[in-house]
Amino acid sequence: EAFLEAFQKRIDAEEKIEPNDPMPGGYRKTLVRQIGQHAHSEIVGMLPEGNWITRAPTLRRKAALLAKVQDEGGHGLYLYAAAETLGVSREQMTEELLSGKAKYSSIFNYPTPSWADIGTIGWLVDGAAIMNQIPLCRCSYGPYARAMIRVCKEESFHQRQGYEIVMTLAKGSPEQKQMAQDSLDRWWWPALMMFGPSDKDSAHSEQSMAWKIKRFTNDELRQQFIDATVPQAEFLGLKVPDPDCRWNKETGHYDHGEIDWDEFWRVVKGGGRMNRDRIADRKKAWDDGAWVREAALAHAEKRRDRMEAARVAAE
Amino acid sequence: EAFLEAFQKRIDAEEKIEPNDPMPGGYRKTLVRQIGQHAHSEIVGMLPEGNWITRAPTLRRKAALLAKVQDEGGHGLYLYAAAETLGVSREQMTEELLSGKAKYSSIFNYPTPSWADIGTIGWLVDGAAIMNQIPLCRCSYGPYARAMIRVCKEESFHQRQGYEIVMTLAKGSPEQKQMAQDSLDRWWWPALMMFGPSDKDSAHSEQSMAWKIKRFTNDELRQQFIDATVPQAEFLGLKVPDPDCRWNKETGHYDHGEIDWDEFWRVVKGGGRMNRDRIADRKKAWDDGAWVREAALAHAEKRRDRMEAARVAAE
Amino acid sequence: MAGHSPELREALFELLLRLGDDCLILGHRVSEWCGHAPMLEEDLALPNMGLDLIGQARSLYTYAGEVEGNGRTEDDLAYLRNDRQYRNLLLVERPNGDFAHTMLRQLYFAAFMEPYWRATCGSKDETLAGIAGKAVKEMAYHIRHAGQWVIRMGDGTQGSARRMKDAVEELGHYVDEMFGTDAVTDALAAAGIAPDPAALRPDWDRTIEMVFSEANLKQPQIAYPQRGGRDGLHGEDLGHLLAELQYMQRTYPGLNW
Amino acid sequence: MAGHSPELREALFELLLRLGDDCLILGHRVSEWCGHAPMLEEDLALPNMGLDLIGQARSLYTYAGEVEGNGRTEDDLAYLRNDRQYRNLLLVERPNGDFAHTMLRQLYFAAFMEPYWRATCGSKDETLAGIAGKAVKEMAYHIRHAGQWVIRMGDGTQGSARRMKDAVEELGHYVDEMFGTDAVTDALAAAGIAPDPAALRPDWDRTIEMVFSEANLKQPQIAYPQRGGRDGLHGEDLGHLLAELQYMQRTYPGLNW
Repeated sequence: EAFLEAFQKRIDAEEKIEPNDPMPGGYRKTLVRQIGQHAHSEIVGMLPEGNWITRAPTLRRKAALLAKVQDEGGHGLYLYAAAETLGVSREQMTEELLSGKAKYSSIFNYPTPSWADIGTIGWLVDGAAIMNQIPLCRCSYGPYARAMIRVCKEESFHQRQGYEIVMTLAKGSPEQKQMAQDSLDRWWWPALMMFGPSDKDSAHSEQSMAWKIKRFTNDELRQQFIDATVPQAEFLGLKVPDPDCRWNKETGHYDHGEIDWDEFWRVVKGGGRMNRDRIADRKKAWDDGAWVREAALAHAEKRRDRMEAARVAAE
Repeated sequence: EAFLEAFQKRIDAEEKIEPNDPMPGGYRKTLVRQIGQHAHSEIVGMLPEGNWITRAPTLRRKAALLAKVQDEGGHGLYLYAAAETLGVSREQMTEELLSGKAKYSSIFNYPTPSWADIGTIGWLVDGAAIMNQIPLCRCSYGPYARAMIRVCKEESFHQRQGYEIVMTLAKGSPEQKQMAQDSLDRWWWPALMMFGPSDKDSAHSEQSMAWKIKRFTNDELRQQFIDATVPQAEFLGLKVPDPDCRWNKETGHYDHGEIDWDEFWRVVKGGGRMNRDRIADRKKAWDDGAWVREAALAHAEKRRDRMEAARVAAE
Repeated sequence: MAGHSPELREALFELLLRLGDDCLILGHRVSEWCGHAPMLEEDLALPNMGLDLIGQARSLYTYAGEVEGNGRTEDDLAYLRNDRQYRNLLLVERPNGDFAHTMLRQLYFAAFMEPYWRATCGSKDETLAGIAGKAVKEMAYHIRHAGQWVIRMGDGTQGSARRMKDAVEELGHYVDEMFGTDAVTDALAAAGIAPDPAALRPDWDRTIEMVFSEANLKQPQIAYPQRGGRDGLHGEDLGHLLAELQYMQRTYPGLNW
Repeated sequence: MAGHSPELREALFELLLRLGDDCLILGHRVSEWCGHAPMLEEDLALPNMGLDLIGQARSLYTYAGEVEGNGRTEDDLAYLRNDRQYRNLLLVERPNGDFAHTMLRQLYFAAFMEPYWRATCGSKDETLAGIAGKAVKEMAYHIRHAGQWVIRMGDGTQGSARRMKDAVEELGHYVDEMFGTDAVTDALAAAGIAPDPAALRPDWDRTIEMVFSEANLKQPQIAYPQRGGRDGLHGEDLGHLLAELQYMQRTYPGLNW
């Protein structure tokens, strides 16, 4: 009781909670779940974009895409490290991902059939991720907040790069423009779903807000994203696939149509286009790599033994 | 002694030797080696052409190539069956192929980097094979001779088809013509080597001639091939890559330049461009397929047991 | 085709593309096994099935080109459309996986197409009826051949049974799409040109049930069946397949081969 | 490049293509691992090496285009040449195989290119010297990274040691080609523009020996080393790689991306 109150006071005073600080079980659990999910999203997120590395249309784009996918791996690494400060190992988290117990962002369960998707993912998906993540830079848990600062900086670079790809297509040949529009049509709604269920249906929101793990509601962030993105689409000469999307002078925001929450839950529950392929890919990488990880361990042990033997001999 | 003489008499009388007839050990051994080698050549020969099935430039060509590669598998099947009449199983022969103990035609150790190679293989490689095989239709060993009749019929169809592909290229755009010439440049000499070493260096020839397993010498067949093929190249407007190749009025044949026998032996001994890849491919197919073959056997046994049980129950 | 209304012609063109794409993509997948099959008999059987399918694709595309009336050939339709324009079922574009996956995919498709073509033999469109007459026999062979393998592997060793079960689990997600209906199938069914796919489900179930009962397999419950191929919404594998399939025509456009 | 004779320019153009193709193809191969590496650290390290190589390829192609003087860009050179026009070493086009193959291939190439670039830092061609100055540090990192892995796997478990040995056996066939010389390398060596590849063998042997002694590996005797890449005579894998690499440019020629 008293502990919870004192903890909440620290939070309210915007003090950072650090790994060795006492914290309520629920706080730790929420963070582990959220950071793990976030880390997994970075890792699984390498796959849809990785799909185009071997087919990127120019060397410049190929290099940029490779660098981007590498950055995502890097984000995964910081985030796993942040989760490890809460006492959960990377192996454990990986197994939870592969068994389907841990989730990752559903957006990565959509396929990337066209090059334009590489632009759209940068523009919309990284754009939405940034909206979600900027407040996390002030998250009450120190290691997470610090990881997010670094992540956000890179994500906004990716977002601009993605937008630039889409712009090149939108200003290109008719078939390129068509590619860009088709891609926007496919990704728009899934991007809006990235902010999670409507506030009225969101399970974890309230407590997370109190703990300052979260600072805005799902619907607030979604609205921010729409307000920022619709003018960008207009500037490109592309149409957001929502007939109800229009500027509302009274609210000072863009209205939007109803989100298909059945689709959202279907994908969350494993019924999306690529859920099984994504996990199968990660599982194959993990299983095929087992002998490599074992070899590295075995070698490290041999080295340690040899150094130990040398030390003993020297004494 | 007497047996060998009687056997030779049958051979000289052009009688066919059949599976259950007595035959000298050397005769059997020579045939097993030759038929096995021939069967393996058909099987390995599926790979260089198979390389273009997924990339054939039209649906008509794709279908024809698929049919051709299938025919080659079929030839392999007849030939393994002919070898089995001599008491050697397909498994045994396959293992000899995969271990490198048994040989196959060295021509298949050259790669097929271009679509034109599909035409050239039909034209030159099947053309050379036919030259080699037509006399085998009269081979003294009945099952082999009968297999060869069927094989030869299909091979000449393939040869015409290959020639037609090369003709289409030779009459096509400059880059297509260039593709055809480049392919001829790469395959000409290896095709000449298909007839084996010069008569003076050929190890197995004499006895094989006496046993009527062979009816012409390597050099005779090679000359026949050159005489048939050079005019075809000329008709296509392509140049055989041999500056010494010209019509010799006195001999009534085309002269040809020196064959690079070092290259020949290098490839025979495993040093060709594709030797290791070919065997690795076959080995992978064989190893990956082990569980399928085991399942088929296991199922056949279960069925037999069930039928047996049903029979017993009915009695 | 003579006498069809413009709307019906459009629907027929769309149907021919769908069927042609199914045949071409599955034929292509099957042909990838060439020279790599588990035994020599299958190095013959797989290309054989591939040939049947590519032959059907050729007839369907050629007729599609005629129905469309813009002079497109079978090769134009096969080689010059992109991923989003392909109309094939998701089932047929699935990677080969192991031999269990390949044979089950073949069985699933053939068990659908055999009754499909059988019904189409009585089509009011004579050209389509002609294509169906040949194809129905081929599909019956595919059912027999693939069905026998599903039985052998399902009722073979422990390992093969596990692989068969994995294949059933995996490919189950792509079954429902075969029976999907829309304005195109409705119009053609009403006009007596092509069967209503949904009506073929009992036939398909019967075939699969027969095979599965011998193979010790059960059809899984699928919570979220996958669709999208008919609208050009494909998985990520198709693009790579097309990069191979189309490379020559894309690199050297407009030549004779 | 100013001041080079026409013959020297031609040789330099050819050399730049060779080096550019080596970097692009190996970079492409390495990038195929992306998202599929045995551990997250390698999901970072492999793209990192791929990036180094693709960056080098871009500089080399761009300069090649300038030397040629026909206005060809880096993308023209990468995307619009076919298999027979590619000049890369056979080593770099070999399929990834397992992690042992991939790391050994990387070590072999980097152990050649590190002294190559080191020598090139003093090239009379300033542009090339500039490219070398950056690349030499990258290749030193590749040697360290790949070398450590070769040691870990060679001196790891029994299984990993067997895989490392297989890789050594397999890739040994493609080593000699790196040190091959011809009129092009002779002319450029004589002009002080690029090193004589044959002269780098002792350096390479020293690096490999150092790694192999810790990795319990031995260099195999190779009876028939393979060559041909420099003359555009490639194995069958390169064509499939190019079908992917070039698909977009071949399908949509002449557009900006």
